[in-house]
Amino acid sequence: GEKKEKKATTETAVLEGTIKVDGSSTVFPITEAVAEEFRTAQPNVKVTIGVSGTGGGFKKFSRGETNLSNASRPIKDKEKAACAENNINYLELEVAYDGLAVLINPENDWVDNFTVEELKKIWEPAAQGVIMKWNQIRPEWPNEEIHLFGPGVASGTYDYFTEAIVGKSGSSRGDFTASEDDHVLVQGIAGDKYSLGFFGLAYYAENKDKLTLIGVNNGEEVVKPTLETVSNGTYRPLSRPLFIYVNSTSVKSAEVVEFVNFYIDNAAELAEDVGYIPLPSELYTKQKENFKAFVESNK
Amino acid sequence: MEITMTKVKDKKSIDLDKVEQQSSTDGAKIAIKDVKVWYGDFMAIKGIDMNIKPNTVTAFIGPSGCGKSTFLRLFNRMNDYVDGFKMEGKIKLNGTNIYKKKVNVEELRKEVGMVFQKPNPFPKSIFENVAYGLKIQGIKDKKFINERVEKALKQADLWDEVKDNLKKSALALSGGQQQRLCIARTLAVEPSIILMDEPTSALDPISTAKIEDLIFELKEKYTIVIVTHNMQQASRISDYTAFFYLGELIEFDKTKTIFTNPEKQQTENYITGRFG
Amino acid sequence: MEITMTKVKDKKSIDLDKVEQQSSTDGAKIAIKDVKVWYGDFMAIKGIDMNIKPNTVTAFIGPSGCGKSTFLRLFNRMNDYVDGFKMEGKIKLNGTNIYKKKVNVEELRKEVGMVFQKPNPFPKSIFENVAYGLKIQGIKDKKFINERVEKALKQADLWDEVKDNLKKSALALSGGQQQRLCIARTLAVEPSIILMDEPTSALDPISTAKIEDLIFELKEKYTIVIVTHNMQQASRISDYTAFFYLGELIEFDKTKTIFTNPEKQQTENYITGRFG
Amino acid sequence: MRKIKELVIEKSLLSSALVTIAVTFGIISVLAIEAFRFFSEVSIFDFFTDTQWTPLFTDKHYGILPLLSGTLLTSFIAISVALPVGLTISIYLSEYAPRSFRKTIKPLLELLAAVPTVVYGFFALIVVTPFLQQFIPGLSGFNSLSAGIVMGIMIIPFVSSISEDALHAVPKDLKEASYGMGATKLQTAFKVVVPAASSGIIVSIILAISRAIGETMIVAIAAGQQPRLTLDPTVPVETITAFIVQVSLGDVQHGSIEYRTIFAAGITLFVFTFLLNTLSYRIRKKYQEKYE
Amino acid sequence: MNSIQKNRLKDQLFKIWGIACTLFGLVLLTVFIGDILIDGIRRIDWAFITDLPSRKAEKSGIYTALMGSIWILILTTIISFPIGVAAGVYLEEYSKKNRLSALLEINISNLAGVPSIIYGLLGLEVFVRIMSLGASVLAGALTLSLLILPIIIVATREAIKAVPKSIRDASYALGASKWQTIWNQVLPASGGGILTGVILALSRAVGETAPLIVVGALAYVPFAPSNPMDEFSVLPIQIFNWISRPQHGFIENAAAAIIILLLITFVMNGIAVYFRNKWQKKWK
Ligand SMILES: Nc1ncnc2c1ncn2[C@@H]1O[C@H](COP(=O)(O)OP(=O)(O)OP(=O)(O)O)[C@@H](O)[C@H]1O
Ligand SMILES: Nc1ncnc2c1ncn2[C@@H]1O[C@H](COP(=O)(O)OP(=O)(O)OP(=O)(O)O)[C@@H](O)[C@H]1O
Ligand SMILES: [Mg+2]
Ligand SMILES: [Mg+2]
Ligand SMILES: O=P([O-])([O-])[O-]
Repeated sequence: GEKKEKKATTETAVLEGTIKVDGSSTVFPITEAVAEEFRTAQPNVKVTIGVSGTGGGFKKFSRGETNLSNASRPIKDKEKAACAENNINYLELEVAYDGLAVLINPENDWVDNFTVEELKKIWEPAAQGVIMKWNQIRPEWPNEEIHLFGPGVASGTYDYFTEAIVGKSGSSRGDFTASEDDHVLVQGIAGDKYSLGFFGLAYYAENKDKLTLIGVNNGEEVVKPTLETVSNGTYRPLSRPLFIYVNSTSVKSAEVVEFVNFYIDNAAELAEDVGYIPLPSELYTKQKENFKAFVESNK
Repeated sequence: MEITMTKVKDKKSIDLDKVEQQSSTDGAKIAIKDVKVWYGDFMAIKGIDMNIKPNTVTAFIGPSGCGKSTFLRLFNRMNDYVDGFKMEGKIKLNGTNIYKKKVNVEELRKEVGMVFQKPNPFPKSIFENVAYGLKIQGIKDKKFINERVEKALKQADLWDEVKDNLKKSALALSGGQQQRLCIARTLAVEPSIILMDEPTSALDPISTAKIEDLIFELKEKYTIVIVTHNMQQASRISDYTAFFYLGELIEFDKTKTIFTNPEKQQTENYITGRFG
Repeated sequence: MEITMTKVKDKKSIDLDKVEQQSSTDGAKIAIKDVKVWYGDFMAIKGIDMNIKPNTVTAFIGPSGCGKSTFLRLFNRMNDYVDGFKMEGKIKLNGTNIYKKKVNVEELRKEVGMVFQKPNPFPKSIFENVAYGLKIQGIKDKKFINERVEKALKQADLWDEVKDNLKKSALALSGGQQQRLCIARTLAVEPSIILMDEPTSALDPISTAKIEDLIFELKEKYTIVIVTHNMQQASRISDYTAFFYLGELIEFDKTKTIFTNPEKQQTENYITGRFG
Repeated sequence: MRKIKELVIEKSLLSSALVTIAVTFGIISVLAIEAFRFFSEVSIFDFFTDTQWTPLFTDKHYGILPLLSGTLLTSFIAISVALPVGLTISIYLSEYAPRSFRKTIKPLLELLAAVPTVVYGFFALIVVTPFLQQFIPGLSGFNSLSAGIVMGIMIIPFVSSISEDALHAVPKDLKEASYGMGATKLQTAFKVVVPAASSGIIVSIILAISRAIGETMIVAIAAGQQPRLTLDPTVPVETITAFIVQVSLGDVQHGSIEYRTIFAAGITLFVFTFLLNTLSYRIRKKYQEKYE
Repeated sequence: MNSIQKNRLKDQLFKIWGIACTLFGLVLLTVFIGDILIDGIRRIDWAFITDLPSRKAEKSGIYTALMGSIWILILTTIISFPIGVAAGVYLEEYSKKNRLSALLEINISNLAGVPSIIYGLLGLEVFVRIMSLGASVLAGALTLSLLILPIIIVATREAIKAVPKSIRDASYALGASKWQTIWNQVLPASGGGILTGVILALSRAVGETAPLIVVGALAYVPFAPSNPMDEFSVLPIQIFNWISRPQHGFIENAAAAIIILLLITFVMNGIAVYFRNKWQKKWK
């Protein structure tokens, strides 16, 4: 298709090919938005995006099955080792910030905020089969069964939350509704008065009318995650950066390079569009430089 | 006017409607007046008049498909459930038109029993088969039922063969025994008319002979109408014979006359086996 | 030894096996020797010997289920596909045992045609029905096929009624016409024997008479074996009659003898309609 | 020549038929091999006695009971809906309804079984649950009640069609014998026809149960995804099938324990349905012989 | 009231209850379809059919899923039809009553009752992994082919069984071989019935979700497959994906896609019923 006329806005040729992305469901909306906009620029490049969770994504990434991996936490040592084993070199690119939202049903009128300790008490492994009722958290809360919803174990969100709250990544009780699909969580919480759950802020942004966002007491004050509190770091400990990872073999193909550049160029706008917090603009410039160097070194 | 129920214990025939009776033909048990039957668009019975006398055996003969079964089954309204069935004309039982709106069909069928071509015992015990008709009526009296069952089995000439095995499944009986059981089952509700549709055509010669003897005995008390494809059988057991062809009653007369001196050529052709 | 194929164009009977022929009984077209048939465990034919003469009509009579059809269908091995079918004994056609391993069954069936109880035309045109047997053999010659179809339809006395409508569906014909079509279809492959299993039992008197006439004509050229439940028919059209009962051949003789002076009591009982 | 052609044709047809054996063999060996690997890591005793199912978490428990209870609970609710309704329909259609009505209604009812299950899932989640929440205040957004009810509606035709076929197959002369003695349709239906068709009816029920146990999308969408050992129909549960879907939606890498859990769950499901299917086949064979 | 009148009354009451039950399912189906129509019909336009998936509900269409479904349908037909019909013919016309035929019979009856998700597991291990087809259209179609194979076989057998024996007898009696009889008489005569069964089986395949999820069909595939090795999505998975999104826009999309999916299944069922009626008439 290179005979077709060039687009006025870009200097690149019309490209073809397939780009496979998998990984974090938190990052999915950003990548989805980027892919969708990219379609207008490069209609013949096919981008497929899976949502296996950050961990699941890295597994595929380390086997060389995907070009890009969405991640809501940095790569772990174990995953690094897996990549090394398969001779996969990669570059980490930060694309946006996110806050982990703690949510309840709008009909829930007794909760105003949680302390980090309370969240730990609810979610730690020892709570399994023990902390079953609301009034076990604060005695004045109702004597009703508590229904918990959270992302599945392959998700970066789960890793991040358990790390930040329980203290050990991947360690939590097992008797809650765990889904890689955050929409399931939204629905579960929205349909159940005695529910409690957590997931990426963006999914709250899309469902403000169905869910109530709860502030977290970080020891000094009660903070709710917002654009401001996340980017300035006061929403502790539940805010974090989001990443995409790209591997060295992929940047040999022009369409991947084009796509990643497009991604970085548009991340700020699109991230905000789908409910995330953009990085400061100088950070994006830096990412772009890093990427350029990475591409050069892998020519 | 409704056919009122007779107490089950004392056998009586359906109440006669005095007025209508006067117009019915010389004491006929069943009087058929200009009856036509359709199945959908197909006309199966094309206008038949006939009077059947009480305590006689009347045989219906004719080639396959001529409407014998259809006609027979009019007498206890067994065609009612057939899809597309439509009928015109009158059939009077003891002077009462059984196709009147108000007639209670279940009542009628107790009065007019039926025995079918293939023995069709229920997959239950011998006793349950014979008692079925009584239980259906809501009769609970054990002793009464026992008596009735015994009596019916005796009448059907089966009692001696089964009296020690009343609990045995009816399906374990031989074909001939099954057919006699079906007759017993019919007799147990004490009808006054018994319709039989080729009752021996699935049986061996010995069973056939037994049933023919039985019919001969039953004639004393019951009015019997029998469809048969075996002309020798018709000539042996019946008093009157009706020959049907393509939905029409070609000839109806004393059996002797039909077999020795039929009026119509068609009848003769059939009797002598020119077709069928 | 195999039944060798005869050229289709000149009708010939199956080659005789010289040696076996000598032992076969006085020029019988079909010689049956101690034949027994089982369906699973049930013994349907209990050891029958019989010789059928060429260019005669032989009728099989007997009550339902006695094995007439089973026996008839042995002659063209139509029972072969029946589940649980097992047979013992010999059946020689022109001296050749047709139950030998090497016998080509398709070939045999061209030699021994068959007409069934219910007319069973294929759901195709009249022409296609008659031409079917030829096309099956791989014959493509249009002219030849046309001639054969015409000839067969003429022989079956149907040509005049259908010659202008050969493309019409065979299912649109009347029952009698359909049955004659089935006969024509059989004749088209030029067999030497024709088996008929109650060919008129589903037909009206006029069609029946037509087919009986036809059988009479065909006898000149063909050997015909016919099963019938109509004893008058047997006596009208057959030269020989065989009476079967419960899988046994009770009596086999000239038709006249069977109907006027049977040897066995059972035969007489049946002929006179004591049962069946 | 012709003989050879016939033989070649027969053999190739036979090999097509043998594909089905290969499929069964494939299913059993795939499930068995992976399940065997699973049970080399997990004790089979724990599998059947542990009351928790948390194979994806750090504190791993491999007790199938919560998934089983979820499966049986939703199936039980479904059968409680489908059985009375389906049976009544079958009796009505075979004994009462005019033929023309029966002929139009039967394909329409079968349409109920033709609707893709994902659509029923939508129905259960978006329509039935909110509707039931008006009457049952404590009803969770995901629950076994509405999933079970909707599944019951879906399997009505399984019960009604097969039962109706069985009722219909009862020889007409048996019914006529009963009518001939003055029985009403209802009496004939319950005293003669239903008993005579009982094996067919039982087959229909077993097949419906088997179908309910194996049903996936309705429960995956509407019953929740939380393994929970409970008989409470108002709270979220997870069925065996829903668990397989849940895991499949993420990445399942061959050789991982997650991969094996779905096969272990799968073989449990397979064994259940296999037993039910075999039972129904046996019964069906028996009654077919009776009437043939 | 005597016992006969009582019995009659019971009879009437049961009749009413029977009608109520019969209509229960249908009324629910109607309510439900009505509900979906209200939710979704406004969303359906040409763009909805031709649009690629998007993060915005209003811009999102079913193009890729629809194409995926069509690919699946075609490949599944090509694979399952010949095998299924051949197996049906074998079982009905050739197999003798022996161990093998008994085994085949019970085996097929069992396969018909195996939950669809188990076929998914089979496909995952055999097609996706061992045969390395990946989560491709071909792997999906193979999986669904195995799933509907028993249905096609059973339907073929039923149709063949309905061909009167007399037709076969007539053909054999004229010297036709077995295969000639099957090819010239049995198959043409049972064609309508076989077709009915195949269409019904395919309509089942079009609606299947679970096995394809297990095999790995993707939620976000913004292009239609162009060859059998491409990744794909299908309508039911697209619906599943949309249902699980809570925004009302996507629920509307799901309803609209359901309308399309139902339309496809109902049309297929309608065609099947039409063939069945036409074919049944022929043999009455
Ligand atoms: N339920 C039905 N629907 C349509 N047509 C029917 C029905 N029952 C019978 N007929 C037709 O009505 C005609 C008379 O049938 P009927 O059964 O009364 O004949 P029959 O004299 O008893 O024959 P057979 O000796 O074979 O029992 C036949 O042409 C038959 O095809
Ligand atoms: N395919 C079969 N399998 C088992 N038994 C069979 C089969 N065909 C016939 N029979 C039995 O073999 C016996 C002879 O049957 P056959 O059909 O030859 O009798 P028939 O004399 O032709 O009877 P009809 O006059 O009723 O045609 C019967 O008892 C029948 O039940
Ligand atoms: Mg009759
Ligand atoms: Mg016969
Ligand atoms: O972003 P996650 O899907 O890995 O939670």
